[in-house]
Amino acid sequence: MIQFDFSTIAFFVFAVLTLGGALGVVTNRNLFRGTIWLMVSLFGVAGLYVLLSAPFLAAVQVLVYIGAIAILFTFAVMLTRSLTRLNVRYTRLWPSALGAVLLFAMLVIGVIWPVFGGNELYNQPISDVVRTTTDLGVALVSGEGYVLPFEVASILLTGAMIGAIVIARDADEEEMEQ
Amino acid sequence: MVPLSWYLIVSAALFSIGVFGVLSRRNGVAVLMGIELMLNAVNINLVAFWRYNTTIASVTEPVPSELSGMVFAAFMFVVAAAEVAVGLAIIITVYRNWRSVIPEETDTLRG
Amino acid sequence: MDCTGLCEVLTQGGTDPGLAQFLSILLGVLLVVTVPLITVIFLIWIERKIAARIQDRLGPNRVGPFGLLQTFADLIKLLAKEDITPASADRLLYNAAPLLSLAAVALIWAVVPYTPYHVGADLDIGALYFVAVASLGTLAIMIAGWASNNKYALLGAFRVVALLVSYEIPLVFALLVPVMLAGSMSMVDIIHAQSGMWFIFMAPLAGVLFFISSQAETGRAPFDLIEAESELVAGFNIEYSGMKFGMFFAAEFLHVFTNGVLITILFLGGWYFPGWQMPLIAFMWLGLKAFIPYFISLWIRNTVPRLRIDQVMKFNWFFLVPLSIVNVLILAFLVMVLKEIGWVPVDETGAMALAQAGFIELLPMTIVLFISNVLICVPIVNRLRRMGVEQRAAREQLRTQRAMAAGD
Amino acid sequence: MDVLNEWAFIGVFLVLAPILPVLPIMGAWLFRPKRANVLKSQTYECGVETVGDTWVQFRVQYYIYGLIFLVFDVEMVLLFPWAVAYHKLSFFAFAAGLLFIFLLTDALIYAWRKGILIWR
Repeated sequence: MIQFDFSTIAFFVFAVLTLGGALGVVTNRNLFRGTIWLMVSLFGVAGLYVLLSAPFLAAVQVLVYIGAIAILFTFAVMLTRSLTRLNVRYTRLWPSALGAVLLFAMLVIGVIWPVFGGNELYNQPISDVVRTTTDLGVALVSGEGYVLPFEVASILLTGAMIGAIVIARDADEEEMEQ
Repeated sequence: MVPLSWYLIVSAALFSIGVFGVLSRRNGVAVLMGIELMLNAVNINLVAFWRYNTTIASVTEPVPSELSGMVFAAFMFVVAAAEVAVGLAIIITVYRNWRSVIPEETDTLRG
Repeated sequence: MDCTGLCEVLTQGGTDPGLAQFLSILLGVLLVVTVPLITVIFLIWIERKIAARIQDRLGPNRVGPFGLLQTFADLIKLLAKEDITPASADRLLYNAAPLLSLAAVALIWAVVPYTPYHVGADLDIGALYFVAVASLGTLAIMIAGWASNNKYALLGAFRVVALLVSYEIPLVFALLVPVMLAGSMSMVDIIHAQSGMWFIFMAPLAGVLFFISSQAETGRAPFDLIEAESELVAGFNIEYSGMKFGMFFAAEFLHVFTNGVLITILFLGGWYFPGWQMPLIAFMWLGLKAFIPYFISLWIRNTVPRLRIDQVMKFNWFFLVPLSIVNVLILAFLVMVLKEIGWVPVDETGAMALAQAGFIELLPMTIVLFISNVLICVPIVNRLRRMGVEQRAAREQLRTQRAMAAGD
Repeated sequence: MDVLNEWAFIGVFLVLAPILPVLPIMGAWLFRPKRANVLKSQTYECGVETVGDTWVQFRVQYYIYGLIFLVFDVEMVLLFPWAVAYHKLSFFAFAAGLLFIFLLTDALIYAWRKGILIWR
């Protein structure tokens, strides 16, 4: 059976944070609080990354989500202020709840448990060797690695930034005219 | 050590909650939050499979493919950020034009 | 897991290994977390003294010798202050924000290497860790502003967050430079890489950029829009009173000194005292050097007037951000070229390794990088001066025109 | 495993760091006067009655700053590994990094020329 060491306890803590936060996001009426719950959830995900020996991703998760995306969400919530107090929270509440539960059951019973559950192969990582950020950097910009996606990511970001500015600026100019 | 399946279960649960959020919420921003949850569930899966399933050829000389999980997760951040940036910009603009953030109500383009 | 020091002693004493390890970690954390919390009490005194001297005053001098106990008196006063939570506030978030604000700064100290042998946690992503943790502080301000349910608080929080977020870009770009030179994000490795030469000599521009943007991150003058008293009543913490206000206050004071320590580690060689590696000397040496950026920060704070928000934003987006990007690119290019020529010390695999080189070996590389930095600065400073002169002339012209119009 | 040991430290720190500031607040709770009244707990606006909604409508400008920051922050996700690995990379990698930053600066130059970055 599984022995209860640090990493197991930590796993449960972070799993609870992740799922609890996620439930907070989908049930909260107040969108600002929803954003905070989202951050709790994503913080839990960062903890899971640490347990999976990807601390770089964990730091990036905190940096990008809590540092930037949370701020963006709160700005958006304030910019569309009526959002903070909604009378109608859900449409199709029960069908979608049922759908989500069915999806989860299907994933666990249909895929995860039969394929990975009893399999001794997946109880431990195959190797104790942990790849560092340096290796990641080498892989990202080496010719036989991921240099093309690396540049494409830059183009995607540029496109997203210009696109979002163009879209948001329209609203800004209308505001100025009024 | 925690077995791989536990991570997968957490990830599946997170994904389902995200799906629930996307389907049930009326609000554009809340829908985007649900999408974020789903993207993160996918990311957990990517990293977990990478950690438990990668055969490491040699300790000192890493082959790029041995980092696939981390690299994919890093690119997921880029995608998530782009999605949030554009998605929220659209919601803000829609709100300014229609005074509403409920996706079903902004159907001017419908024929 | 390894088990050394206290953990080993406890295990030999018959304690369960897991528990012993947990206890030793807990003790370590308590030690590390008390250092900043004790420091902040004296920092407040030091800062008030320095500010007083700059403004030609005496500063606190009544309570205790040289007013040393003034902070404790203030603490007791704060304890006895009524703590009002506005009726319309979001109670949970309202109370959580000051805690998060102080915790965000205290958490940075977990990766600070105090001496060669004492470091809280030597994370191999240390540099990124502290940026990530510091961003929690930004969120805390946002939460405080929103949860107060006050127009001015929210408006203040919005402005501050826009400011902090903007200045984080040059901060992170400047941070890339020591990381690139050291080839690691671990704070310990970055210090070791400076054993031959401090990074401030190799990349003075990055150091200055880091200093300026970290000054903005703390919200101190000339970037003190956080409490632009004349414009925003008091900024995001307007509704806070008593000890909770004290928490924001302490976080700010601590943040300034933390930045000093970070600059010391990243650019001024950390605890690395030439010759000696005694823990106590190393610790003092770190503190002594951390005092240099700290003092400059206070000096600026007490002598420079506050800028308007549009000026602050313009300074960042049209000056700091482009400069920091160009700086990183030029440094990367020069390092690559110097490596080709063979002026950069390399290890047996051909990778750059500054930690293994001495002062003399690093000298040619340092001189080239230093000169390149100066060369970047010269046209920029010239341009700035020209812009300043033009603006002053335009204002002068406007004034004479007005005077003429009034004369008619 | 010893990597996780370092992180156990961070984990304990993470729990303790918010708890320690609670202590003085708790201490204050013991000493401070607790005489709340309706006037005191009103929103603080210099004694004037609050006019209108608290959540006043904000300018899109704030969002645009946040947006540009987000893009640069995400750029860091890919640039930090590049910088960390830089000491063992070749000239090709420098070119890749240069192109990467150059492409992103495009967007910044666009925003610059459109005058979006000027605070109004």
